[in-house]
Formats: sequence, structure tokens, C-alpha cells
Amino acid sequence: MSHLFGHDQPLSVQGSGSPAVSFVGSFDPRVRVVAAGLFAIMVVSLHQIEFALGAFVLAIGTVFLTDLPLRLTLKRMAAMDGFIIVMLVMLPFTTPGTPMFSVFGADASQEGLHHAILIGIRANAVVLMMLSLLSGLTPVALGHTLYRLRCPAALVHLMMFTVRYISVLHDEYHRLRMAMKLRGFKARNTIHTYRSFGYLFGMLLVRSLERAERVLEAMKCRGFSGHFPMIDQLMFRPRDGVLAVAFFLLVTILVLMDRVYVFAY
Amino acid sequence: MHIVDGALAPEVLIGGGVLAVAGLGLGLRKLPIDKIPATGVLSATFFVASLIHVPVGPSSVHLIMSGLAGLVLGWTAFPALFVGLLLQAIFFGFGGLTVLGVNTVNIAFPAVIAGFVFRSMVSRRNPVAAAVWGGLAGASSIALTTLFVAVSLMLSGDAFAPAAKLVFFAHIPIMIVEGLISAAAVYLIVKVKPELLMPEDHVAGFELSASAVNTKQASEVNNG
Amino acid sequence: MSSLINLNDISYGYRAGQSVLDRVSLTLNKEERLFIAGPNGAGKSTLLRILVGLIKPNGGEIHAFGKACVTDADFHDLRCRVGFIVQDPDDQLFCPTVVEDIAFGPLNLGASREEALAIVDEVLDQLHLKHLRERITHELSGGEKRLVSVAAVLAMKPDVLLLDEPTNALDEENMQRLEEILLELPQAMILISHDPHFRRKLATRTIELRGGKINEVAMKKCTASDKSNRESETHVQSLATF
Amino acid sequence: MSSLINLNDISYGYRAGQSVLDRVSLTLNKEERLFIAGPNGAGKSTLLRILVGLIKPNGGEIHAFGKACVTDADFHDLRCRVGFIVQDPDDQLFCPTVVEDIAFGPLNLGASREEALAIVDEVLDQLHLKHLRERITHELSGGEKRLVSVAAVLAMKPDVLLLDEPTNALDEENMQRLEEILLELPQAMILISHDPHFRRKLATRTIELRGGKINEVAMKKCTASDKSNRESETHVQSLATF
Ligand SMILES: Nc1ncnc2c1ncn2[C@@H]1O[C@H](COP(=O)(O)OP(=O)(O)OP(=O)(O)O)[C@@H](O)[C@H]1O
Ligand SMILES: Nc1ncnc2c1ncn2[C@@H]1O[C@H](COP(=O)(O)OP(=O)(O)OP(=O)(O)O)[C@@H](O)[C@H]1O
Ligand SMILES: [Mg+2]
Ligand SMILES: [Mg+2]
Repeated sequence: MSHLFGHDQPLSVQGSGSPAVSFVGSFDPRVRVVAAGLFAIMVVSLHQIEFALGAFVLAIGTVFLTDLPLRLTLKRMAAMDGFIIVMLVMLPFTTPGTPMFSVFGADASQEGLHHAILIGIRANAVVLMMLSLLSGLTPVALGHTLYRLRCPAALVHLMMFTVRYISVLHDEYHRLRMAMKLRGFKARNTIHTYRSFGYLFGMLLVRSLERAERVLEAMKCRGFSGHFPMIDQLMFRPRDGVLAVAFFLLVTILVLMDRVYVFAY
Repeated sequence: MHIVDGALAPEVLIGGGVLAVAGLGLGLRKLPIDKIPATGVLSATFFVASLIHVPVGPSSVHLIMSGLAGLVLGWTAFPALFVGLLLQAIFFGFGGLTVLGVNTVNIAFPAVIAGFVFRSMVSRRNPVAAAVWGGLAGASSIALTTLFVAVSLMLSGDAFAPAAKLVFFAHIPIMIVEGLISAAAVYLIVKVKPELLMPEDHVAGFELSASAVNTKQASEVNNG
Repeated sequence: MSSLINLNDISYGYRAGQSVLDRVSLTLNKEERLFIAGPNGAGKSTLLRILVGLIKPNGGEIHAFGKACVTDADFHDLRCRVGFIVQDPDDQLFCPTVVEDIAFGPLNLGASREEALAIVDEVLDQLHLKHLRERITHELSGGEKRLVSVAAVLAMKPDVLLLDEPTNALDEENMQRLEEILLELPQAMILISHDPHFRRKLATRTIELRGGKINEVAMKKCTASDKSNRESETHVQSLATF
Repeated sequence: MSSLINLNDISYGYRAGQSVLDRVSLTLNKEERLFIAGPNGAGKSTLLRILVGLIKPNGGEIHAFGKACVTDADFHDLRCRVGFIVQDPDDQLFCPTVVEDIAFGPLNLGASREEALAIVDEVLDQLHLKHLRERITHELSGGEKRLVSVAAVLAMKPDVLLLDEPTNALDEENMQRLEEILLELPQAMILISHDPHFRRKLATRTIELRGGKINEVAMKKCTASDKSNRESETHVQSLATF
């Protein structure tokens, strides 16, 4: 799929051969995946803007320890913010509380504004930290990682097959779409357009089911009897342990201070 | 349609997570090991659907096609759609990690429900009737999804109520478009490869009858 | 002027630093059947994709039907007049039935449903494919798919045809049908093919793309480079001895 | 006896009334490279799928390695000794990385993880593909995919190889590689190919499947049935008029 990702919008530089790994990329992916999850849970439970900002700064700091292309990462963040902006703008006006200012007769409350800003910062902190911690991790490596983290094997294998065939099917889609374009097709708001897209997707489904049948046949031809191999080279070294402990402490302290702060007032 | 990290109340996040794990468990139980390749390839197809943009009014949206996923995959739509959301969350930064459970429930449950409700009607042989029901399945699964999204927002605080309403009404054109596209897709599938929309046991029966035909034919050959 | 399409100094590379096409120029005249030969990966398909605007070249100009093509709208108009038959017919046929697939092009050009159906019947008649009208595209044989994909493009009444390896995976019989059909068509066309025999039968001119450059190949030279050449020459001689 | 595989009077149709194969018999002997030619849709791929038990024939018998194959268990054993390289390498390479994919077969045969990895290295060495070991399968080029799928099948140390159109979409260079690899292999094999050149280079025997029946084709005739065939026939006729 990294081909697709490269095709679409490359998230990180994924050269074949031996790419130079960044500082973050040099740790065991298991630690990185768990850390990203932990960070997300902790940040979501922060209540104070100050500490949420702290988490956000932490995430920005981490970005500089990776080889994420800055411009692209920013574009992604902007896309996500565009997603939630409407909700954030509405919040101050719909939350009851101390009025602060009013627009067209609608009162904006201080509490509402506070809540909106908090949500904005938390969302950005989580996504940014996740993108940096998991930078350079291929979907395949993610699968291996989840497998070693004891996710159900069926789910991991399902994910591996999905990852394997996304690029094949995306190419197929692309070729069909080009052929449509070559016959003067232009996407408009017409029934003809929607019917054509329906046919396109239906055909894609039919073709992929036939492919699935062929894949299963090929597997049987190689003696498949209900077992998938998983061969990876994940290694847990002392420095991974150090990172895990340090990260855990940092995030816990952040949350504890957040709570103490509430308590103190 | 994705909710982002940091907006929902912790109770909603946890509730969503628990429901998602339950759904995943059920879905995986219905997934024998030799169905994994087929489910994976179809899951990839639905992932590709989310990369297809169609025009709606002056703007454009990407397809979801969860109704069709429910029709084709049944309960296994749950893990299949989860995998897609997981990959999107991690590699595209869409949605987030803590809301993964909520997002999965919001998209996969409507798919499974639409699949159950409409499957028997869609697996009829008449392509036009099947297309109408398929369209309804597509539209209603999006409608349910937006409803679920609205509910998860409302549960996180009354202040979200207007936003929730806005989400619902803003998605009405998308429901219609998804319905039309699903209808056309079902029409094509019923014409080209109706097995794709057969309920499980029907497929087994289909294969059985096929082999019965084969043996019958073979014995005729022997007789003649 | 009789030139339909003009490519001027086209350069292209998929990646920075790569050079697939290097200042390629090409002219298609009226009633010509121009063949492009060349090894795998020489950039033949790329050149056709640039011609119809699916890829933007890094440099160069494209003129078609006496007009320069620059914007997307220009290329959309061009695609409505130039029929492109892609390499794999499976990629082209995506509608459930043959009649719907052939009607797709005319509908895109703004024809009404009745007009489109009339065109479908006309084209199927022209190619003697009436018996396939109601068939499901997905169940056609490879050869039938290819012929239907030609019909689908002809239904748009193009002024120029582009065919990318139309003889791939065709058996003798379907190949023969295709040759006959193409020979009867009045349109100018550009064809890509690795098959020297096919080339000899249809080409009015052949060019070779190699190392990003175009070489004009004289008709004689072209036939001399194929394998069955000696037979045919002997054949000509044997006829000559009558 | 030196015959490895024996098909006897195999008949098959996908639908009732359809007859794709009609009492087809076929023998593969030791050290043979048997080519199956024939037009599109003649049933060549179907025949191979029946041979390895993916489809049950309507009638006929299959013997392999001196044993009749009837039950699913028989065919499972047969598939462990017969390596089938399918038409589209994307269907065959379903594991995420090259090393996992090649280890898939040996692991199914009961090898331990270490043994499997040893076999992987050995096979990659044999085919000079060591540099691809850690690559992700879907990022390989078409030619590399084909070569890896050959490696994956060889890793099972099969006694017989079946190859369905292995040269499809290969360019000169990879074709050459494949030819060399196949010529060096000691195994008996059955190959399907439309490419007369490839056939001529490798075949020790060629048969043609047409209308559900098999015709033995003599070596000479085989080369005559390639693309230059039509000329040579005309040639013969023109000679005959003398
Ligand atoms: N989408 C793409 N991305 C990157 N490189 C590409 C792409 N398509 C083609 N290429 C490269 O560009 C070059 C020219 O490819 P093209 O398909 O035009 O060749 P061709 O002459 O049509 O070959 P063939 O005879 O095999 O069809 C090749 O080296 C190919 O690897
Ligand atoms: N899964 C299937 N269901 C129904 N019919 C099929 C199926 N697979 C193949 N056929 C039909 O069976 C016949 C033989 O097909 P097969 O794929 O064996 O031909 P082939 O000789 O391999 O052709 P090619 O040279 O095109 O690969 C064809 O008429 C085809 O349409
Ligand atoms: Mg090409
Ligand atoms: Mg075949």
C-alpha cells in the first residue's frame, strides 16, 4: 500500500533498499504503537488547556525526531482541522455559561470557547504524535507488530490481505477510471454519472471476488492447510525499554498534574 | 463521517470501544480461515471505495459503500470495515486512535444491519427490484451512520446537539448519492455475478446443486 | 492542411531525472494508419496517454484538428473526437451488458437514450456483432471483448483512433476479424503493436520509438525486420515467376 | 515406468451441457518439458486445474507418481509434489513480504521455521534473487513478481512444475532470465504458452488443445504454427500451383 501512499500523498519517505532511519524510527515498533495508543488515551483525558498545550508541544518536539516531510504533515493536519472547524465554531454559542461576546445576537460563552479550544488542541496533539511515532512504519510492519502484540491472528491476517490487495485494486480502479475518461466521461451531478460510478464499483467488486477465488486456489496449490506464516525481525532491546518507561512516566505526570490542578482550584 | 480524537466524552469512547470489540469478536467467529483471503480482498475493495470521489452539488465526497459491504459480507463486514478504518486512522490521520471504536461501531453496525434487513430482497433474480432494494440498503446504512454519529455527539454533551443536527441534515444529499450508486452496483452484480449477493447457505446450496448437475451429467455420459 | 494531430517536442519522465520521452515530434495525417513500434518500456503507451491529455508532458505542444490543446477542457474536447482503445479490454468494459457499454460513450457526448441506442445498433451492425447485443460483457471471450471494445469506441464516431496493442492475447481467428474491421474503417489511426505481421498488413507508415527518440522506419525496412519475411519474399518471387 | 502423471479420458464442462474438455488423455514423462498450445478458451488452464484437483472432472482418471488420485487427501499430497505457477503472479504472491511468501510452502509441508528460512535462502541463491529477500511483495515490478513466484514454488522442491502462461507481460530481459532458469531446472514440467518462440526454445514435446480434444504436434509443425505460419501456408500453396 505504500505504493498507494506514495501515489496519493506520501506520508514519509519510503525508499526501497536500506533507508536511513530517523531517531524515532529506530525503536521497536511495538513500543511505538503502544506509546501512541497510551498518549492518545492520556491526552483525551486532559481537562486543562495549559496541559493540553504541553502535550501538543511534546508532539511537535517528537516531529523533529522523525523524517516526516513537514509540509505534507501540516497539510494533513489542516485537512483534519477543516473537518472539525464547524463544530468548534458552533460550540461557544451552544454551551450555556458566562457570556463573553455576541455575534448576530447569539451569545458566546467562555466555557464553550474553552471547550472548543481544548478539543482542537487535543485532536491535533494526538494526530501529530501518532503520525510521528508511527512514521516510517509500513503497513506490513504494523501487521507484524500487532501480531506480536497478541491481536487476534485472524484479524491480523485479514489486515495483511487487505494491505496486499489495496494497491492491486487501486490500480485496477485507476485503469477503469481512465478508460471512462477516454470515452468522454465527465463527473457531473447526473443520474448517468452516479450509475456509471455504481457500475464501476460493482465491477470492481465482481473482479475482486474472482481474484479472491484465484488466490485461494493458488494457496491450495502450495499445500495450504489453515496456517499462515509470519516471519518478522522485531527486536526488543534495552533502549526500547528505556523509551517505554520514560514515555510512560512523562505522560502519567502530565495527567496527574492536570488532575492536581483541577483539585487545587 | 469520522469523529476526531478529543471531542467525545470518555464514557462514550469506552462504550464505543466495548461495542466494537464485541462486534469484532462476533465477526471473527463467522470468519473461517479459508474465508480470510476473500474477505481481505473485499475489504481492500471497500478501502479503495473511500478513495473514489464523486461530485455532490458543487463539491465532492468520497464513497463509503457500507450498505454494499453489509450485503456482501454480512457479519464479517465488521472486521473488514474496522481494518479499513484502522489503516486510515494510522496512515492518513483520519479519525483517531481513541475514537476508533466509536467510528467502527458507527460505520460497521449500520452496514451489518442493512445487510441483514435487505439481503433476502436483494438476492432475488430480478435485477431492477434488487437494485431498488440495494439502493435502499445503501442509503439507509448511511442514514443510520449519521444518526449514530449524531447520537455519539449528543451523549458527550448537550452543547453538541446543534452540531449533531447539522451533521445529520448535511448528510442527506450524501445518502441519496450513496443510494443511487449502490443501486447501480447491485444491478450490475445481480446481472454479472449474483453469487456475490447470495446469503451464505444459499451459496452452499448453489454449489451443491451445481455438483449434482455435474454428477448427473457424468452419469448420462456413462449411460450414453 | 491534412494533418490531424501534431505533437511537437514532447518530453516526459515519470520521476525527476528519468527521461522516457525526449523531444518527440509526431504528425498524423488524414487517412493514415501510423504504427509505433519499439521495445518494452520505450514509452509508446506513455506517448498516447500524453496525446489525449491523461498525462501532462514536461515540455512540448499538442495540436489537434487545427487547435492547440492546453487546458483540461481542450483535452476533454479532444478525447470526444479521438477514440482510444486501451491495452486490456477488461479495463474498458465496465457496464453489465454490451448494449449499455456501447451506449456509454454517446451518452457522455450528450446523446439522448434513443439516439444512443440507435447508434449502438448501427455500430453493432457495421461490425457484424448484432448477436452480442444483450450479452453480459463479463462473460464474453477475450476475442469478443476486444471486438466489443472497438465497437464501444466507434460509437463515439471518432475522427481518429488510437489502439494500444490491440492484438494482445487474441487467437488467429479473432485477429483476422480485427484486421478486416480496421482495414474497412475510414478513420486515421495510430496503432501500437509488437506483431510485425499485423503491422505489415495495416501500416501506411511505421515509426520506431527507442531511447526516447523517434526514428522513421521505411516500409521496406519494417517488413525486412520481421521473422516471416523470407517466406513472403519467396512468395512474392514465386508469384512473380508466373 | 517413467511416466510421472497420467490423465485418462478427462471430460469437463463448467455448466451442464457445456463441454470444455472431451475425453482428454495426457501423459507426462520424466525430464519432459511438455507444452500445451491452443486458442483462447480451449480449456488449457482448466486442464491444469483439474490435474491438481482444484476442479473435479465429470469423468476420467488421474494418476500421479504411480498412484490413482481420487480423494481430497490424495490431491493434497499431489499438490505438495506438483508446483503450480498460476497465470497472474499477483494471485500467487499473497504474503506481505518475499521471505514470508517463499517460506509459506515449506511451512505447509511441515518444515520448522529455521528449515523454512534455510530453504528460502537456498532458493533465492539459486535464482540469484537474494536482493529481493526483504522486499514487500506488492512493491515488486511485474518481472520480479514473476521470478519470485517461481522461487516460491521451487521452495517446495516439487517433482513436477506446471506453468500457466509464464511469459505474459514479461520484457525481453526478464524473459531471458526465466528461460535460463527453466532450462537449468531438472524437473519435468507442463507449460502453457501462446509464444511460439518460447515454445521452440524449451519444448521437448508440444500438444495442441482444440475443440476439447488433444492433438499431438510434431516439433516441426509446432514451429510452423507460429505467427509466420499463414505465410508459409500460402507459400506452400503457391508452390503447389507450380
Ligand atoms: N505509472 C507509471 N509510473 C512510473 N513509471 C512508469 C509508469 N508507467 C510507465 N512507467 C515507466 O515508463 C517507461 C515507459 O512505459 P510505457 O508503458 O510507456 O512503455 P511501452 O513502450 O508502452 O512498453 P510496452 O511495450 O511494455 O507496453 C517504462 O520504463 C515504465 O517502467
Ligand atoms: N470459472 C468459470 N466459470 C465458467 N466458465 C469458465 C470458468 N473458467 C473458464 N470458463 C470457460 O471455460 C472455457 C475454457 O477456459 P480456460 O480458461 O481453461 O481456457 P484457456 O485455454 O486457458 O484460455 P486462455 O488461452 O485464454 O487462457 C472458456 O470457454 C471459459 O469461458
Ligand atoms: Mg504499452
Ligand atoms: Mg488460461
